[in-house]
Amino acid sequence: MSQDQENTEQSLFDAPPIAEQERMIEAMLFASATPLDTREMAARMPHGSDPSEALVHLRKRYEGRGVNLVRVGDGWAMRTAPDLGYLMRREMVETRKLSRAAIETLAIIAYHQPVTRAEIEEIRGVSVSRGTVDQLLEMEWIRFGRRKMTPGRPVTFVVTESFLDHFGLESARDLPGLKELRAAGLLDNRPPPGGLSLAGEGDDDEGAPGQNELFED
Amino acid sequence: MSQDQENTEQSLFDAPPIAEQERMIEAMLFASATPLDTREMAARMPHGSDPSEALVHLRKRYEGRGVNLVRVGDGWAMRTAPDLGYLMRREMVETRKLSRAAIETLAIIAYHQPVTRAEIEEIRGVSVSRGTVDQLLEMEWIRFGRRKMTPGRPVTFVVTESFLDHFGLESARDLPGLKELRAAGLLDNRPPPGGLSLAGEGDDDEGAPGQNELFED
Amino acid sequence: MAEDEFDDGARPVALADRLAAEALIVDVDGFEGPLDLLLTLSRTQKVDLRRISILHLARQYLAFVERAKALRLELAADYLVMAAWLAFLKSRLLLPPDPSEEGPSGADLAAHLAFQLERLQAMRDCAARLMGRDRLGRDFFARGLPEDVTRRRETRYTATLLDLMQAYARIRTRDEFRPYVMDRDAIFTMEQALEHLRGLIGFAGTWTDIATYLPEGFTVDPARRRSATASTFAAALELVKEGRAELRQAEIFAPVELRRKD
Repeated sequence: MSQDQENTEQSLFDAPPIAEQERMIEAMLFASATPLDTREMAARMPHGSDPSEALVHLRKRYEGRGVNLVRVGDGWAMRTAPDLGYLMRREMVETRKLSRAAIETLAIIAYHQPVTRAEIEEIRGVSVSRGTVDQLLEMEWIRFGRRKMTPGRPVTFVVTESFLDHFGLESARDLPGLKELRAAGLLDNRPPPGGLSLAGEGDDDEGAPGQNELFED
Repeated sequence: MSQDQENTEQSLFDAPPIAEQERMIEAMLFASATPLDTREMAARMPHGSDPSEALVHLRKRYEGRGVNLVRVGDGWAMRTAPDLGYLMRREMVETRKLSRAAIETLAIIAYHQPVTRAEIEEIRGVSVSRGTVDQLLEMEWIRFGRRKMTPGRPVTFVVTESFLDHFGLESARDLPGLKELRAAGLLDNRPPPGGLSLAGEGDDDEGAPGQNELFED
Repeated sequence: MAEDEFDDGARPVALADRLAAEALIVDVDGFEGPLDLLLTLSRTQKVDLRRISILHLARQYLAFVERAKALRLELAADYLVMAAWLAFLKSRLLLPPDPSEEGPSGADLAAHLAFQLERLQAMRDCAARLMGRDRLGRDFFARGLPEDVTRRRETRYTATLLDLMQAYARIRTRDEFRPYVMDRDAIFTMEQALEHLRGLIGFAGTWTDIATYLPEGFTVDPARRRSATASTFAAALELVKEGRAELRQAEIFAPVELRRKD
């Protein structure tokens, strides 16, 4: 404020001291919704003011602060320091159960990997939407395996390490077979048809062509 | 900054150094158009941060600058220095012109809060129109306070944080002339002698704990 | 507003009072009730409100009401109530106090009225001071470009091993048990087919194989496909019967084709 003193001794029409000009541009830049260029600032300041010089001081003053003076196009604006952006965000993590389509697709991939999309559809009896596969890929629970050596060389899907992590499995081979699932009461408790043996039950895994290829890559 | 030194020597999970906390609250307060209280700030800052301490430093830093850190009720806000208002003509917002009745009602609520409608009418000597109260409520300058413990349990009105913000008041205690008015007994709830009342409604407050409640919230 | 009119009526001069009263009558709508009027009248006394003569004020007010009556002006009831009360107060103030009389003395009542006037004036002064303060958006400003706190919603999907195994079991056992339960999963009923076709027929401008109308989920499994084919065919016949569609088949075993009938 000693600068003020000096100034008042000069003519009334002199430009305000630079410290005062700095205050002015600080207030204007703070209150403005858009960046201001030096011409606009000068037009609003007392005659003889030099916003460019004041800007140099102000920029220095805000160096390393929580808010910085930045150049935006031809203008200047105050902006939150980039490293503090996280304070302006409130993250909300929401856990949601995986959809039935997704969990079924995932289960088929886990039990039959490597498996093509056509095979998944064949097993589920319905087509598999792109979104379902994308979701599982994005969650990094499945990934692309090697292409099948069949006509069209379709891509295959396999489960990932993070899938095993999430489900607490050492390997996909540890997944219980149908027989075990039934023994554990995990199957729908529809009674098996009297006398009729459950064709193919439990064999699924053994005989499946996929099983040998499991984790080959 | 010696405090920083101390801090970094402690565990990684300690609060950030105070200088860093100051940057954080600076960024948050700059980014917000409305006042933030310390609880809101702390919730967004790393665990263990103490916005109150950082606020003391920040307030000092902005003393005499073009933008100041001001206290608004329980909150804090950055506001341009009042002497620079002329530079911001472009940002000026046209406030709706308030009627004389609205202005007086507002003043009575501010100085007598918490105050019932009957008390306002007693002071003004006329009934308070619904529109006047609605307008003040809509502008968010007043809100309902708690009910009075008098017969009928009438609702009371109090002024809001936006009221304080708008008029640049730290708290309702800083209302101009409040102390003098109180000393002169003009904020007393003085029942008319012999229960006679001009407005006829002044009896509501008789025996009310009224003035003791002043500014309790 | 009426203040100027009182400037020359220095002391209680009856004439000046009457002139003032007339001026006030013209403005009666401009007053916010009797208390406001009393406050305005009190300004003629040019003294501190604390030393105001309530007796004189009562006289002024009553003169005002008399003038209003003489001019046949309608005065709101509260003005008349105040007039009656002030007349009562005036008599109390003028007569020597009667010790046997109950209730507050004239002096007490006058003091309270003076208090009310002073309090109202104080509130008006406060209102003026308040409105004269530096104000947000006029004298000082908030951040012009506030950055709102953005709420980013992140969804994390979960499933348990049990979910996974049950899902697999569900798929693998679905076909096995079908013959033994009243499971209508594989049946696409005529009603369903009709509803399905009605929803699609609007788009069938050209001849289209009815096989392409089979619903999703009924095209792979042979049993389901069979059911859906039959019901879709029957539904197509129904639409033809309703006159909404046409059917054709080029030769035996050729695709049956359906088209919207306009």
